[in-house]
Amino acid sequence: MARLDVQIGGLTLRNPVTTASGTFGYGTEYLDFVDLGRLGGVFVKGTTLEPRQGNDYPRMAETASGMLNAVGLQNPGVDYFVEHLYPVIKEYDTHMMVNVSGSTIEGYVACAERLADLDKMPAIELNISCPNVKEGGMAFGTSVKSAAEVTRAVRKVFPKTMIVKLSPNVTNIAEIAKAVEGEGADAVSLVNTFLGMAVDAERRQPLLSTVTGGLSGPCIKPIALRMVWEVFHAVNIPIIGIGGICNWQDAIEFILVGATAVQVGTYNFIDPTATVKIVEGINDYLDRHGFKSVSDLVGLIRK
Amino acid sequence: MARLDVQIGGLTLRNPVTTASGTFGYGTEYLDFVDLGRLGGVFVKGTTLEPRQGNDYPRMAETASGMLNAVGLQNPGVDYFVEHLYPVIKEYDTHMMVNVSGSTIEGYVACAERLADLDKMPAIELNISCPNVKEGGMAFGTSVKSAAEVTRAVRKVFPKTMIVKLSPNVTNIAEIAKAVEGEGADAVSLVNTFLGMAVDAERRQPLLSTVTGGLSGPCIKPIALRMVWEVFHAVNIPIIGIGGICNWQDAIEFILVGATAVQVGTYNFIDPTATVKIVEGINDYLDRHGFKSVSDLVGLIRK
Amino acid sequence: MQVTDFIIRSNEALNDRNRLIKVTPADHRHLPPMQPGQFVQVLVDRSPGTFLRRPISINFVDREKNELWLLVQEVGDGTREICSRQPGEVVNLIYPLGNSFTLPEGKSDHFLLVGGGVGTAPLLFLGKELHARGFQVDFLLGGRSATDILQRADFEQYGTLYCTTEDGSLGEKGFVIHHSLWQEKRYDFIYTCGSRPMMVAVARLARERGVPCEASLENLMACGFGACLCCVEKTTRGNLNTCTEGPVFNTDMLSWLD
Amino acid sequence: MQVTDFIIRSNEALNDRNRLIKVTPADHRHLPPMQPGQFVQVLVDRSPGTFLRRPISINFVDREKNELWLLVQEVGDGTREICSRQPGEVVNLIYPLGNSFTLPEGKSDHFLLVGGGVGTAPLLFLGKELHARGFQVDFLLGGRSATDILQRADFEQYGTLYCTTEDGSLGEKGFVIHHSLWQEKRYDFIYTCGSRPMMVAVARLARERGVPCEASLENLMACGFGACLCCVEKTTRGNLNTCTEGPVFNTDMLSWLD
Ligand SMILES: Cc1cc2nc3c(=O)[nH]c(=O)nc-3n(C[C@H](O)[C@H](O)[C@H](O)COP(=O)(O)OP(=O)(O)OC[C@H]3O[C@@H](n4cnc5c(N)ncnc54)[C@H](O)[C@@H]3O)c2cc1C
Ligand SMILES: Cc1cc2nc3c(=O)[nH]c(=O)nc-3n(C[C@H](O)[C@H](O)[C@H](O)COP(=O)(O)OP(=O)(O)OC[C@H]3O[C@@H](n4cnc5c(N)ncnc54)[C@H](O)[C@@H]3O)c2cc1C
Ligand SMILES: Cc1cc2nc3c(=O)[nH]c(=O)nc-3n(C[C@H](O)[C@H](O)[C@H](O)COP(=O)(O)O)c2cc1C
Ligand SMILES: Cc1cc2nc3c(=O)[nH]c(=O)nc-3n(C[C@H](O)[C@H](O)[C@H](O)COP(=O)(O)O)c2cc1C
Ligand code: FES
Ligand code: FES
Repeated sequence: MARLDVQIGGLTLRNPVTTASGTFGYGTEYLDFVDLGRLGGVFVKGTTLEPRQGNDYPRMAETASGMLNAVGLQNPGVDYFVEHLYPVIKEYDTHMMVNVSGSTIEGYVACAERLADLDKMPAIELNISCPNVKEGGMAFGTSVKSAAEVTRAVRKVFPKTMIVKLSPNVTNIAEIAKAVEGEGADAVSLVNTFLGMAVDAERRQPLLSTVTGGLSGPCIKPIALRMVWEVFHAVNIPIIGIGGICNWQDAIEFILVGATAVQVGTYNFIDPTATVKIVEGINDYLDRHGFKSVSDLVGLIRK
Repeated sequence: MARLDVQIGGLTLRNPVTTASGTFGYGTEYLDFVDLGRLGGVFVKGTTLEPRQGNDYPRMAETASGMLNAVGLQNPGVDYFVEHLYPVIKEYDTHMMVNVSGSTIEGYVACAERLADLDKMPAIELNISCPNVKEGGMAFGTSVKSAAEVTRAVRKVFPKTMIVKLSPNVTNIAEIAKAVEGEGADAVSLVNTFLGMAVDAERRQPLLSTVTGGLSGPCIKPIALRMVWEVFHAVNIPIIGIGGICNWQDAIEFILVGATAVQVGTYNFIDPTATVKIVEGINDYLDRHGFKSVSDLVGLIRK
Repeated sequence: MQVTDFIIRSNEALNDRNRLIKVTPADHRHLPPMQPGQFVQVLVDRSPGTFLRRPISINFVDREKNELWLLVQEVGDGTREICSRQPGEVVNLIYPLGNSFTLPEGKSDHFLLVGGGVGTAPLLFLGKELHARGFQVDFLLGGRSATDILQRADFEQYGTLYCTTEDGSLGEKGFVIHHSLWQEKRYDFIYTCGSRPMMVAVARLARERGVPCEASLENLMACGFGACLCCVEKTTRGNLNTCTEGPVFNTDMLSWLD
Repeated sequence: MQVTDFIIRSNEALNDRNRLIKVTPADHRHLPPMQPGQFVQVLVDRSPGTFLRRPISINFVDREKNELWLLVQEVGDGTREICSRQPGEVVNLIYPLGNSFTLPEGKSDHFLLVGGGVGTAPLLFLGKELHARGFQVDFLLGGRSATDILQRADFEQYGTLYCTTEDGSLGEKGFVIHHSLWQEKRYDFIYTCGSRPMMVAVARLARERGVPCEASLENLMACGFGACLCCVEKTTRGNLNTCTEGPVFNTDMLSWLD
């Protein structure tokens, strides 16, 4: 049996398979389906300084091999998280990591500060790429300057592993990855959702209350793979690959183009046991092809 | 029966349904399937100053609800086009328009100049967004400055309708649309393909000879719709909507968010008669909903 | 909650748009406890246009045969694909999902269960459970025409069946909210499932009469088990997940009547 | 070329991975003229993982029954979906596509048709047409085992059948290029279809013997009718579309033997 553990900054994951923020709740929602102890880690729902009610219904539209969402970071706020959710999830036998979202630099910083104190919170993922909140989020992730700024500010208050989650809605994602690497990010995760739109032709109305929303699912995989590949050739920090991963083949593809770990997102809705199957599939693949460690696969596909 | 004709710059199309460059050959390939006289127009294969052999095989990979291509602008060059292809296709009973591609400004200009002389060539589409040629193409379409430059240069030599085809691989497509509008483009068409990648996990190799290629098909529709919608709110010239259009519903969706006409691309491979069905479907829709003209639908979905 | 393969035992057309599909676990294990109002998420893996699962109510649980019944109306690609499955084929379900209609403890209350169209689906199972607890149950089902009122014989096993049809081909002519029953009888609880306008109208009648009312919502869902927050309904307690805190809500909690 | 709905008349398993599917136009019209080597593009509309059509050779044309035969090997989602279609169901084809094997005019030439695996598919139709023109045809078919050599009885109607199997369970043991035939007989034309390594080896033998050789390629295709330029093969005349200038090429044109 090959080694599955991987290193993300100072953090060791038992295997490269983690879950994408906003698609796996707080892990709790999946306890009936998944033994969390078999996952590399869980990225919980995007958390903001203040509680947020999120956007109005409808928040979802199905698209070809994917979906749009406009949840808008509905969450009970970091204080509630620390007091009521953290005590429960810190008992889970995997790394539970928070996706930190915000609309101002101060918001990100204050939220990250609160989380830095938590013993069993080894890492945060800085979400500078949410397309679903008017006031910001994605805006930070679409310019080198603001991506660098927010990374620098949070780096000052969060000494543990800091992963920055990048937006794919940009001309040059490698440039942004380099910028956040320069500001001390321990890793980058990509991609967040693509800004998209869906329309009801018969009623002549948008299908989302917010008109536009974030596209996820297998439809985005080819673009996400390309972006991971580009970033891999631009930075020296580890990459967590995200975008349409449904099975072990997809996960291996992301690893081959440069991801050290992966996140499974939307497909959890279709098969809530997908993550565990992916862990098994990667393990089989390594044995079948005679690899000693999953790390040996990272970036094997070269320019 | 409602009016289907639409206006693109100085050009009147008999209906809003045209075909996307590179997916409809020179029209000739579809004569068995489609009465070209029923289409608004045909955008023929990307044409360059010099003949091009294109990229090596394999040039295609299927993806979820879409495909990647890396044809790389294989074409016999503008001289061959003018001498051998134009005489044939100018007899077709629809607007035959050339997609002008290049890797240098001089190449675009020289190619457009050759085409300007042709009587029955009412318009060209300036392809500043092909992701499949190393030396350029897409590079022009991903910066405001170079998009403006090439538009300005071609505008000087091409007095008839000039449509500029935009790349979706950018942070802010509206900005680029505004820039080419400022340089005298009569219309913009969007989107070209998204830069993507596909990998054979078992063989640990890219599936395309060029590693990356252009993603098209229904998978990209939600992003393309959003981009048309953004551009519609930024410019005053007409928009030709492109991206994953398969049926009349899709076409109506693009029109509702701001497209004056549409191009059907990849789906022609799956149903070569799709274009004609879309014309019929739009016509039925207009009658059913009591619209007098398809123009009345353009941009009906407002911010 | 579990993810389970089922075998299709039968698939019967009830009219031109609705099919009754009976399934049993492929591994022959006993069905787990289920409550009326709960639903399943059906995997749709043979329709290129469909990506997500589709929520379908638990229509009935036949414990003797270890069968689950689904009543499915063909409205789009997903439901059409589900309806095309033949006996012997496999269908994958996540279930049981959601809360349930309130089943009070053994008082002799009168219940009115109001359904429209395929919204009658969860009411059969609900009627059976209420009946089993000794309650008196009236069903009031509406449709456009007699052929739209499904599973009549089944409903009649568990209570008295009243109908309205828009064309008058069965029961009283008109809509459920215009049935003479509303003038004649008093109920302790009213439960409803159907189109939103119908449920809003029923909730309004219930409120006028001061009767507690529960409605089962059919919000769009991505996951069905509380992970995505896509299915929210605005309530007096903020945005709640229809899939976990619903689909059944007391209508006083909803913003419908404001 | 036309886009036509066909009805599946029969779908027979020839072994565990290959099925012979016979179809007839849904509108009962006569099949158009078709040439051996041509292919159809099959619409795959019940597999979420499949987007494009799938190219399948014309295996045989039964003019009396107005039937087209497709021999399909299950290798992935697309071919599996095609193979799952039941008699009575509809399948949509674009056809006939591509060029064809050269059919010389009435000389008394000897032909060798070499096929491997499902690559034997177009050779049956080809053999029949050559036979009908009075040519003498030898078939040399290879597979791993006897069960891989499909449609033997059909082939024997139109020529002499020689086989190789890797396990020796039928004909000579080994690969087609090692069959003793190569030493014993001389041919005027060699036509081949199968895996690329096999065809390259056959082309090499043909060249050694100075015999003209045609091979049918199976390049990846998006459209199948010349519109996308995805299926190109590098030839002495530059990049040519396999779907319109092929799938059959004289092997001297290909870069294989360089
Ligand atoms: C908790 C719950 C229980 C349900 N129980 C049943 C049941 O027992 N039997 C049954 O036939 N249907 C039931 N539905 C509705 C069913 O889920 C939808 O009809 C189905 O998802 C439509 O999928 P489709 O692919 O066929 O249609 P689509 O192509 O997705 O949509 C076709 C049309 O139906 C509308 N639609 C899609 N999804 C829903 C939805 N969830 N609710 C309302 N309208 C929708 C669309 O807006 C569109 O107008 C239930 C829904 C929920 C949320
Ligand atoms: C002109 C032509 C004629 C053909 N005739 C026949 C025939 O008569 N019977 C038959 O069974 N098959 C035939 N094929 C091959 C058939 O088209 C492929 O097997 C099919 O497209 C695979 O689709 P899939 O979805 O099942 O597999 P996928 O999931 O798409 O692929 C599975 C595996 O097959 C490989 N593959 C996919 N497409 C092709 C292809 N076109 N050629 C070679 N390998 C491929 C993939 O690389 C992958 O390794 C023909 C192909 C061509 C181009
Ligand atoms: C319903 C939903 C909610 C999401 N919420 C968040 C979030 O709160 N924070 C975040 O960084 N990403 C969020 N995402 C994005 C995912 O984490 C992931 O980046 C994206 O869905 C692409 O991966 P996938 O294609 O595997 O789903 C959300 C995605 C979905 C579908
Ligand atoms: C095989 C192929 C070749 C293409 N060649 C060109 C081209 O030469 N010039 C161009 O501007 N766009 C080209 N495109 C892009 C299409 O014109 C269109 O912009 C894109 O495919 C998106 O539309 P669709 O999703 O409907 O296919 C090509 C696309 C495909 C699939
Ligand atoms: S459908 Fe996902 S939370 Fe309700
Ligand atoms: S497959 Fe499209 S040109 Fe050959």
